[in-house]
Amino acid sequence: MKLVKVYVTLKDSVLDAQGEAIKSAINTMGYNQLTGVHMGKYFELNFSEDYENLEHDVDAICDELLANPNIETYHYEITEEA
Amino acid sequence: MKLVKVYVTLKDSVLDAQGEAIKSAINTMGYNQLTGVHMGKYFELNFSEDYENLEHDVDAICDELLANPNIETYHYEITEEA
Amino acid sequence: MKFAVVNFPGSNCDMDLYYAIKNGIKQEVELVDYRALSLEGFDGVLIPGGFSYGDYLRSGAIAAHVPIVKEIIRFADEGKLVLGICNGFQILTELGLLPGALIPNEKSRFICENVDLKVINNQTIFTRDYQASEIINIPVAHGEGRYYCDEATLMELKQNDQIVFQYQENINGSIDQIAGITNKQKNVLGMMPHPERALEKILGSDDGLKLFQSIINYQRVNN
Amino acid sequence: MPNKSSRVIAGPGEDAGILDIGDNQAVVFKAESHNHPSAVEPYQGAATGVGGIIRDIFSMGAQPIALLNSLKFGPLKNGQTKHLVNEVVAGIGGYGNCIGLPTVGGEISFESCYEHNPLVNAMCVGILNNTDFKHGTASGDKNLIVYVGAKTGRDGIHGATFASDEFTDTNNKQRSAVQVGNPFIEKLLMDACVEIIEKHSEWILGIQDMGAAGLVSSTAEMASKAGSGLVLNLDKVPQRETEMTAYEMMLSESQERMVLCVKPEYVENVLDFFRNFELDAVVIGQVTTDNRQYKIYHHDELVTDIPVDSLTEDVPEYDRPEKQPQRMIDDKNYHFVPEITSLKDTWMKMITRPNIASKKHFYQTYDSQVKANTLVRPGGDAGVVRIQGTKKAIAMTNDSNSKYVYLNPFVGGQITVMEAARNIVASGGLPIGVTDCLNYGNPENPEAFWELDKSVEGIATACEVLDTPVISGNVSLYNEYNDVAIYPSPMIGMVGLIEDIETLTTSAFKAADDLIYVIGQTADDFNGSELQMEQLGQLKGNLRDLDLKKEKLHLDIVRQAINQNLLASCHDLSEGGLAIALSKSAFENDLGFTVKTELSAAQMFSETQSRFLVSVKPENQGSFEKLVQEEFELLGRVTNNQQFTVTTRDTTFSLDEKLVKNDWKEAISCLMM
Ligand SMILES: Nc1ncnc2c1ncn2[C@@H]1O[C@H](COP(=O)(O)OP(=O)(O)O)[C@@H](O)[C@H]1O
Repeated sequence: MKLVKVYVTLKDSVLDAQGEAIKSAINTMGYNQLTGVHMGKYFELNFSEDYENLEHDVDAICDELLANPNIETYHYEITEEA
Repeated sequence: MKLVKVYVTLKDSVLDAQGEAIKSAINTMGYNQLTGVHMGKYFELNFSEDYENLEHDVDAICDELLANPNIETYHYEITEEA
Repeated sequence: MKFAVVNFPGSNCDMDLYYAIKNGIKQEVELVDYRALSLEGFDGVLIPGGFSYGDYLRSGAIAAHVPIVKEIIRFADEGKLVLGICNGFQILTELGLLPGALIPNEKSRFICENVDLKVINNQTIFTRDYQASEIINIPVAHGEGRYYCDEATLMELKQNDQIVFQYQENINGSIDQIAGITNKQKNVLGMMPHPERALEKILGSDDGLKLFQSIINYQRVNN
Repeated sequence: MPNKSSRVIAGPGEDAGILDIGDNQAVVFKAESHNHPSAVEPYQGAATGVGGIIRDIFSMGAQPIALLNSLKFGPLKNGQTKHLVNEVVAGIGGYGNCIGLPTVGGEISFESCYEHNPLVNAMCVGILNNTDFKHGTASGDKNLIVYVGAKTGRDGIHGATFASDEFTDTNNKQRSAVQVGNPFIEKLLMDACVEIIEKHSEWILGIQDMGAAGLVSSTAEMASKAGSGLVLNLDKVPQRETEMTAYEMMLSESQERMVLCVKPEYVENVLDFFRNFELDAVVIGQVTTDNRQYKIYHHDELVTDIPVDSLTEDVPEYDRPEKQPQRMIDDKNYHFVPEITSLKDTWMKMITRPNIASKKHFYQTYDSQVKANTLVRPGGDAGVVRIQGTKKAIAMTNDSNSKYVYLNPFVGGQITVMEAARNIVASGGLPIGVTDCLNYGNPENPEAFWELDKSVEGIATACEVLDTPVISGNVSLYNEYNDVAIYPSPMIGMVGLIEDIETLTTSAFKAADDLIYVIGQTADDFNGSELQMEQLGQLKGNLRDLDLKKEKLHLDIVRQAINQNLLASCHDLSEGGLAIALSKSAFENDLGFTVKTELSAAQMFSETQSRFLVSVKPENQGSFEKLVQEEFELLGRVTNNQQFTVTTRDTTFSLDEKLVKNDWKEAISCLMM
């Protein structure tokens, strides 16, 4: 069994409205060393087994569904399920 | 400069409706080895410098803001900024 | 009575609630800025619907960190009346003044509809003018309205009669069809449906009127 | 197009048009297309379309009160289209719900020609309480230019030219220019702008949205209107990204930004005012009057120095060749003859056609009630929003039927306007003005240009008859994919005034025994109909000329009947004709009807224009029939047995209301699964 951890983040040039709002909230709470916040999505995908095309499939799933290629990029790690 | 990566996920007891929906979408796309999807949030926090209480502060920020303890758990990694 | 409607950046039902008090039940009402430090002189605090801070991160999460909230907590702790509607309910759970959490609707879609609610507890200061088990029609408009709490909390809610409204049809996947709850002391009510949008027949329903009337009638009897 | 009436305070050329509605109030509205951005990035494209049209309204000093939208997609057959639809609808809802404006009406339709070229048109309506306010100009030496709102990033560089680029397989990968909306910031910006204009209009000389082509367009336009020059310092512009070039900053289409022209003595007040809303507000330049030059400094260097007017007035004008489409010549005398073997089966099929089935699956994701002023929500003919503190209400609608325009651009253009008018009138409103989105293919193609030309002429003649000036609008060309154009698709946004909300009327039957009438004659009008699409699977033939006099007469009759309180319900007849109108009127209150007519089974689906379906309380029969004279047919009665019982010239049948309604309600949800 495989666990794939996918991280989807906004491209650098794209406005991160949520990150900005969170950053100013954290600064208001008094944590002034914080200089930036980026918010993204995190997915855990469980696969029943390893197979040859796993990586290829994960790419396809990310491209087509989990990430919006217009505004987001992604990366992932394939791990053994605990 | 420090980069803190925070992962927030739903507690197991909370039904992850979005994860379920994504799972069935992926299965519909034909990837049948996929057995589960969990959706969470991913944050990158930039700090201007390392300081003694950094870890303590990150805990506080997660507890008070980034995660809702009623439904979510979190973990994080503190890394050197690239 | 004199009410405060607390205005957070991104609240958008603040004026609806303001007019509900001013024209609907003809009481004194003031908008209070989220940066204000005092709720002195008010008899009740109303937290309106909307998208405070864009609902970014989680609905109500960022609003729970602005200056006025300390005062709202004090106000609630003193047993005074606090009502949170929609985003207001979300803020109250984020503040811990009400148990549980409001998470994305089961179908992950925003839903705007007039729905039937059942009045489960008509013994609160907010619901005295309703009949027990009365079915009322009130609009909902939310994307994150699925009420969630753990089993132990649900037991407690039931034992203490804290469940005030239930959906007749479970539109968003809420646990136990919960649409509105109070705290243990019953002075804080949070609900997803919008009674302030149901004060006139011409808008589709006036079933929300009794909620506001309950509050002033209670005050009248108890003063 | 006609742009004058006694109500017009501002017409085309401004961010939005303004119409007087009495009591020192005015209604302000405009529609805009966001077709290409939505094709490329559906959620953000649709969302920023809504954001942009809202800014056009509040930059006029008006308080936005409602939103509408008109959407066209390919058939709901493949996952790609469904995804597109879901994302566009989510983007519209996401922005409108968050900013807190009710979406009260609109339309969604599906035809093959939109598969790669979806149309996303959005409209915003606002109320102006300060009718004296002068907007959009930058005048007076030393007056200051103030930037307010979101920071500038590299969003949408080249967006304005990109928007009108023809789509082909090869450049559909062009994906760098995506703008992302932030409705939260826009909410703050909207509240601040409305308040500053209502309470402190003496502080400011002009205010303008930074729309397409960004800072350059907006500031140059303001200076040009005032006949002045301008000096800007780009180093002062709030920036989200580092190392932006002057060029990028000037052309950035970052959303949620405004420019103001402010009197120097009030500049601190203005900056403080916006900062109190937690918005960035900075002085970025000033007005000059010594010469009419547009000068920009960046890193202490003069990077631009050109005449202001060279940026705004030198719009190239084209005189293009045009030619009547060949299909119109070929099919001139073709008449589609439907075949109905079972009226009952056809009825059930028609009710589930995506263009006819309930759109609630989509519009229930829009908050239609926020602000607690919505009297008629989506699902009726026009959306209706009351004006607080008065007896008045505004009725509004978005309409287009591109199938008709495709078959006959001139008549189709007229029909589009009249269909909008019927929706307004059926709600109890008087049509007072129009905005449009003109969505077409490549105008360099002579046939496409002919379609554009003739349909605009049709729109103009219809507006003339109604005395509804076209006070704003927008054009979207090059809607083609691999050289296949969309149908010519003008969208009409119409606004009507309801003087007294007591006269508000809705399309739903109210009570059993009420009499059902159709106003207007029914003929064999099947070309361009939904029945033709159902049975023939394609559009073909010509349209009959529209009798504008008759149309106007029927509109006037219905208005009078409503004003005399004679109608229990009123619904315009559109796609699917009488059968569909009867069904929809019955659904809301779960009533039935018994109807007997000399029409043929097929004519139940004829789409003859200028017709209304009304119901009348029995005691009003005499007064009603006297008023309408011979322009009606009595069809039957409303019943409470939840049966649709219909006898035509050639057939009779009965259907269970619950069954029909269920299919109508569920059809779209089923297709979207
Ligand atoms: N995209 C939309 N946004 C808001 N309301 C919509 C939308 N699409 C349809 N509606 C609502 O549904 C109603 C019915 O639409 P439609 O099925 O086209 O019927 P009709 O031909 O009777 O206008 C519209 O008048 C409008 O109120």
